[in-house]
Amino acid sequence: MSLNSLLTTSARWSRAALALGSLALFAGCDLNFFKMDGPQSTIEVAGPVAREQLKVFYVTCWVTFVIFVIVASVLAYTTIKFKARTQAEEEAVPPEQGHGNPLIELGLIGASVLALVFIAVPTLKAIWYTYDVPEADKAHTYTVNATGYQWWFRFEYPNEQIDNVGPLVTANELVVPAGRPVHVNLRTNDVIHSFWIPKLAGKVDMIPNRGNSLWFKADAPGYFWGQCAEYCGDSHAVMRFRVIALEEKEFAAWLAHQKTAARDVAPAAATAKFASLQLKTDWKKNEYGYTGKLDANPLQAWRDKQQPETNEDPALIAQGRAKFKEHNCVTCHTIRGHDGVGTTAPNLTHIGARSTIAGGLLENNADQLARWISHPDVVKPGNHMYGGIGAMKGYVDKDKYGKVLKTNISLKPDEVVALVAYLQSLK
Amino acid sequence: MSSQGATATIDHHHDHTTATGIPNKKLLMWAFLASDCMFFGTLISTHLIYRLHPPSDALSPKQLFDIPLTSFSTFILLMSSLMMALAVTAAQKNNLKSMRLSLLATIVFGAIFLGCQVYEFNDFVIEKHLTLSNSILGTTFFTLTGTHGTHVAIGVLWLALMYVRSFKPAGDATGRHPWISNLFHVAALIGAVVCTMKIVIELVWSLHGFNGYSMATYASREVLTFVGAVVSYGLCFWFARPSGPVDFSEKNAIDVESMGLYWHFVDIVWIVIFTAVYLLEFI
Amino acid sequence: MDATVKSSFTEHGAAAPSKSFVLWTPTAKTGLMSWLTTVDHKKIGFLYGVFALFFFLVGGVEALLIRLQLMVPNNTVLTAQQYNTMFTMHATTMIFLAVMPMGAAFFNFIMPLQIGARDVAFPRLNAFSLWTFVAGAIILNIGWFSPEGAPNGGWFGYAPLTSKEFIPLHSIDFWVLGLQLLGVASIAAALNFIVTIINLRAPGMTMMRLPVFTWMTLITSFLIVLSFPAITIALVELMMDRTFDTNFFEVSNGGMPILWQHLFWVFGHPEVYILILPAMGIVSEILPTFSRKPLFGYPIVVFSGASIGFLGFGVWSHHMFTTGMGTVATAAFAMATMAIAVPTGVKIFNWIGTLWGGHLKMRTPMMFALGFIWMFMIGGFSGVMHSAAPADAQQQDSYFVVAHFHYVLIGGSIFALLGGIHYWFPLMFGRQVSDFWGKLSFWVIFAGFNITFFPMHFLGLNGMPRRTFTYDTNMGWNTANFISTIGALILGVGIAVYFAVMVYTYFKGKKVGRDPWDARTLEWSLPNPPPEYNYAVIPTVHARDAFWYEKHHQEEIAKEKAEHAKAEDAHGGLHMPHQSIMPFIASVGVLIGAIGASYHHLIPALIGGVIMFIGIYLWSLEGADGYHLHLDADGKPVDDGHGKH
Amino acid sequence: MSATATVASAHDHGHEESKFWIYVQIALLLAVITGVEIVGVFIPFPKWIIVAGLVALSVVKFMFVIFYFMHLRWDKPFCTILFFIGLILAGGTMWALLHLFGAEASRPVVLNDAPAALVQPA
Ligand code: HEA
Ligand code: HEA
Ligand code: HEC
Ligand code: CUA
Ligand SMILES: [Cu+2]
Repeated sequence: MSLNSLLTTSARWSRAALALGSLALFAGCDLNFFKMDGPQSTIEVAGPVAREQLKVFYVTCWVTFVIFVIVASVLAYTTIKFKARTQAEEEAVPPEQGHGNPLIELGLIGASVLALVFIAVPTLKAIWYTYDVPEADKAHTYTVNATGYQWWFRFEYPNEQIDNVGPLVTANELVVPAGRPVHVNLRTNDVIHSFWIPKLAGKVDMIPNRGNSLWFKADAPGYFWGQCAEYCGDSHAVMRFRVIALEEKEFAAWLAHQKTAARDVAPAAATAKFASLQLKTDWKKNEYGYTGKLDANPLQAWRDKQQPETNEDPALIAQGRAKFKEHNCVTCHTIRGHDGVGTTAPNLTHIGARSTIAGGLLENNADQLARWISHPDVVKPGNHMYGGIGAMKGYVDKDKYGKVLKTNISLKPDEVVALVAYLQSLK
Repeated sequence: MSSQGATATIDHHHDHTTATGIPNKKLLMWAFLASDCMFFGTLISTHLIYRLHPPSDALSPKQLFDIPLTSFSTFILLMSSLMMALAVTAAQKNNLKSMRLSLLATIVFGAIFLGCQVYEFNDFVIEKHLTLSNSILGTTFFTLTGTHGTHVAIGVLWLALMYVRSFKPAGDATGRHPWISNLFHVAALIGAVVCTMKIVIELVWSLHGFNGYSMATYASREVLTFVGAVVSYGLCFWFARPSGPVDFSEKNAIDVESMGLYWHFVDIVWIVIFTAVYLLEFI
Repeated sequence: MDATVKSSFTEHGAAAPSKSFVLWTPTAKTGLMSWLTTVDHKKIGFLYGVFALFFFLVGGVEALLIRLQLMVPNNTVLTAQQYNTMFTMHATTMIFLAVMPMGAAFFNFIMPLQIGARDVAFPRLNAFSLWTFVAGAIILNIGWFSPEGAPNGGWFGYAPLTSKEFIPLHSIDFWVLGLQLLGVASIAAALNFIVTIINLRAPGMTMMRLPVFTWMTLITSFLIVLSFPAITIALVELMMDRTFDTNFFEVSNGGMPILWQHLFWVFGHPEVYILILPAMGIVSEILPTFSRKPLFGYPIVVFSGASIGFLGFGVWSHHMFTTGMGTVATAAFAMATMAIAVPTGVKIFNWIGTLWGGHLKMRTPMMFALGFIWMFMIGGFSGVMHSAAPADAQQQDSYFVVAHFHYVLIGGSIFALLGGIHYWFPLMFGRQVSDFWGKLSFWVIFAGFNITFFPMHFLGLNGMPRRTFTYDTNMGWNTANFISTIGALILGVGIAVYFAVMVYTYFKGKKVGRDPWDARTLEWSLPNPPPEYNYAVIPTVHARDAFWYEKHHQEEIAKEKAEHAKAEDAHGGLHMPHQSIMPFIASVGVLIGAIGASYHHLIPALIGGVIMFIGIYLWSLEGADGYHLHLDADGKPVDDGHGKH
Repeated sequence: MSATATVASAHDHGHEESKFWIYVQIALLLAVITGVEIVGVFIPFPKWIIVAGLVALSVVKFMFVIFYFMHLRWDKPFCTILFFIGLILAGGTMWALLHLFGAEASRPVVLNDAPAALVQPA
């Protein structure tokens, strides 16, 4: 049995070594493991709702941590103290066959209940606080409607009516006023989705036949990552969105611009200059869709997007617009003021002014746009731009098992270029 | 309990030596019924939830339900419970004749209940255009009452098997079972019950003037059923002819009793359904 | 100590087609038929165990594929569809085909021995449960071999994603029918255990003397019996929607998909206690044995087990904190959930109380039991963090949840089950696992497990959603995911070592005699492996730790046994139930019927139903027959008369 | 085993003779209660009274069947306990489900213009 005891002692040491070793390993990597400061951090929050939720989390964390330290110390002490170390100890006369002690039990039950009260009180307070905008703030709450689709989000601004059209509709990027409570009505068009902006508020689900809502407030202008948080089919993982909080004035300006129809670039008389854009085509599956620029300062990147591109090619853009009609894009998409009546897909009226496309999966630039429209199926498995929606289902040929055999969106490389130029011009 | 008083020939591997004194089969059945409470509890909940929150274009069940008919079938089911209870007592007293009669009565009442349900479903689907798939009401109503009906049907089958079981000849030293003739007996019994049900239903149907039936067309259409009825009744009587001693006694009472528990439970589920699904719609 | 019965006479003179009980040696292959027809709870338990371990490895391989895909950002090991299938099947397999049947294996094998019974109350029903479980497992996995694909709706299959509109393939039907069969099997088995524990206790084995493992078996069985009907109904509704176009979850006709969530979790939360209570029972056996002390506060441990079970029915909506239930309902479920921490804590405290003052023998089972306490405690604490609904709004459907439930499921259930295998291995097979290799596998598993799942807490708080087949490199999740995958590989090595050692020991391990651990409960009074009839003489129980008492009152017990033996022989010997193929046939019918139903074909479904009916009918005709066994001085059966009555 | 062994019924509770009449009386009672229920729903009382009355009457019927027809009254109390565990849990679950769906926050969206609810859960 000496081998045995060797093992147990060595086990203890090796555990320590392992812990140290893994620390060293982290030192080699970036230390974000513990920092939890990613763009979807629930720890570095940026609004009162998320902050309240974080506070509750810290309470639970501390209470359970203290209990853990106490219970674990007793357990560790017991294990070490009463361990039989030798054969003789193991085979000694058995200890007293005691059966328990009701007083200790009652005391511990009482202590546990008390600990739970510490958690329960802030929990209850926060349940009511996070449920709805506080009375005092209600008056200047801003309301938007969000609808989940497989696998993108549609945003509607019920207060911003456009003449003869209805409310302003955008997709995948929710622009809101900073410093003001925002009330979001959550609906879904198909299956269950969940609306989650970690830095601003915990998630609430979008459930068919159910009128959910949530509220949040951004402390200051900023750019926030959002994510669908309920499994909703093939591309659930890449059903993302962005929230951009703007100062009141900038927000108003943004609204005003969004309400205008799609931008026209004066068509030049020039003939087609296909392929004047140099586009990357050798994308790997799941390849990262961002450049460092957006990561560095996303809000600035977003603001830059509001400006027209330099070196626009009006002829190419006109070509693109024609292709957009020709390739049936119009049946699903709307470009208000240009063409298209579709409501089953993101509204593209101001697509050029968004920082991301395809549900926040890719950065909105020429390369990624081309990547998306030439191979939506690879970028977002199963997605309905490729596979067809509702009445458009017949638009693709599928086999019995749902595999797409042939799709109607098969664009030639030069057509892709034109479409990209056109979409980019839609600021 | 006790096996002391017994001689060496006692079959002590039956259930009378349990730690609680409750026979195993009875305990099994009660535990199963506890489980079935959850089963019907959630199913009834589903129906009630959708009745409490119907879509705006929902049908009103008031126009569908035929309270006299349902009251009648409720009454029938209650009476079947009475018969079942009597059958159990008879079995415990080893009163074979009385037990068989009570079982038969239970079967018949169960069958009438099922007949009413078939009639009701037919009526809803054909006359009132409520189907399983055309509305949430149809969905939950048919699923709930259909599931209950399935329970009743299983009960009737079980009763029939038990009835036939009570004819098993005694003293078969080879241990062989007359299972083929048993099956025929069961089939004859079921056939008799189904034919009778069909005749009665169609009779009511034609009297009601549904589908423009007249008595004449009724009779001509039901010839086959009549023949079937005669044959199966004949077979039933033949199988039930008096013969030698049988291998069925009060030691089998526990089987009858646990079957009875099941049957009564199906009955009380109907008590709940009758109130919650039917009557509450009318206030 | 061997109390045996002298065969004096038999009134049924029939010759005996005597077959010795040869389950445990490699020559045990008395043919396939002996397995298909067995009604012996030990053989059935063994089969449950074999199937469960097989599926544990399958589920583990699926988990490793998941981890490989997530090792680095933007990875392409699996496609999205494959990944989604993988986590659905990983969870379904682990929960329904690994942990639950592993529990059932112990229930079957150990529980009747612990209460001094010769078998379960309904041996053929027991066989039916086993084979129906196998049928369910087959249907769940059939999709791998079909172009329809394996199920991919997530393990809780939320409507309406699982409706025909969104997943038209039959993969979901396999899932529905598979779970349905597993439910039938589980309920049948649980009813059997309830009756067995209540009714087949040996004389003197009062309820408050039952070993804690048996108590937890009883409570788990109640949970199964009472919670499975909810999912049965939910699955029926989904099946109706898919097969007959009904509207339970069809929004356009007023269906409410949220109903599915309620029905699922009404089942689902009790289900997680179904997974943990057997584990707690096992730990409550191991700790006293290796501390050489009785369990501290036995009545309170039992009672808290029961209250966990009971409270477990009132907390289901804590899985739905983000579904917008409104303030009052959310608060109520949050409070109820927190309340469960109290009885669970009581158990932890009592386990520590058991250790306190003991002579702790640090053998492999004890290591797993101690590891269980540590890991389960951590998992429980993250559970409590979830129960604070506002905090959960951030954690729900993030890797924080994944961390929580793997801590309770692996650190809890799996650790205890692996420990239980070590603990009862000598009893089951008469051989003992080498302590060195046992501990080695424990430490590798322990380390690998923590390396895999501890970082997931950070991932979750850092916003990583679960069920995502890919993630971007800029999210700050790379390091933790990488570490986690390395951990999973270590864990895999640990498990591989564990099983290699088990297999080795089964064939070549050190042989040990009766009661190698100096244990306390009745099953250890049997020779190992236990004979077919378990107890030559039904024991009489005088105290809570019945065998410990026996060991310390040997003379008195020996006298008592001799008397009982005589009485029993006078009654015609030991009664044994006949084997039967009917349960197997009925299950085959169920399998055929369910496959037909999952393809929405009526005819095969009906054929299956008819086969099932025939099986059950013939089974009922067989009656509760059996034969009698007489033992010689060594406890060997000398002559089994065919005692038909 | 032998059909002649009629002595010593295991169920001899001394109620044998009277049971037949007990059963018949209960069956009559159940029928009467059912009749009262059927008539009751058409009486123009306030809704809650009728609902309460119906529930009470059904419970009475339920109890009569389980305690007499199903023998609980004469059996070991454990059977009663066993069944009531299921019954109470099922009742509690039903109650909770109906409330959860009745809560303001849980109304389905298409329901806003729906007719008044059929029964108010308590
Ligand atoms: C073995 C299985 C098991 C067990 C035992 C538990 C135990 C607990 N679980 Fe867990 N849980 C799961 C398996 C399990 N869970 C699974 C599989 C899921 C995810 C399902 C899915 O979505 O896929 C889940 C999800 C889950 C959620 C939903 C999370 C979400 O999706 O948002 C919640 C929320 O409340 C929760 C809570 C709890 C609590 C409070 C306990 C308690 O029982 C824990 C009690 C234990 C302790 C607290 C530790 C010991 C106690 C003490 C030392 C006493 C003192 C302590 C205090 C006073 C705090 N669990
Ligand atoms: C008891 C239940 C249980 C168990 C034991 C496990 C075990 C493991 N789980 Fe599991 N898991 C769940 C229950 C369980 N899980 C559930 C319920 C979900 C939620 C699913 C959902 O969202 O629907 C989930 C989800 C889940 C995820 C999240 C997926 C996602 O949300 O995207 C991950 C990711 O890391 C994971 C990992 C693991 C790992 C690494 C193990 C490891 O412990 C596995 C260890 C085992 C091995 C490594 C096997 C080793 C075998 C060999 C080496 C031998 C090979 C031999 C042959 C082939 C013969 N699991
Ligand atoms: C069958 C309907 C359909 C057709 C036809 C279609 N799309 Fe789409 N499109 C979609 C859907 C659905 C999405 C959202 C996909 C997602 O993110 O999951 C989408 C997304 C997009 C986006 C990204 C929008 C955003 O806000 O992120 C662009 C750009 C786009 N489509 C361009 C086109 C072009 C160009 C064509 C024609 C060549 C086209 N679409 C044809 C359905 C369609
Ligand atoms: Cu939408 Cu996940
Ligand atoms: Cu839970």
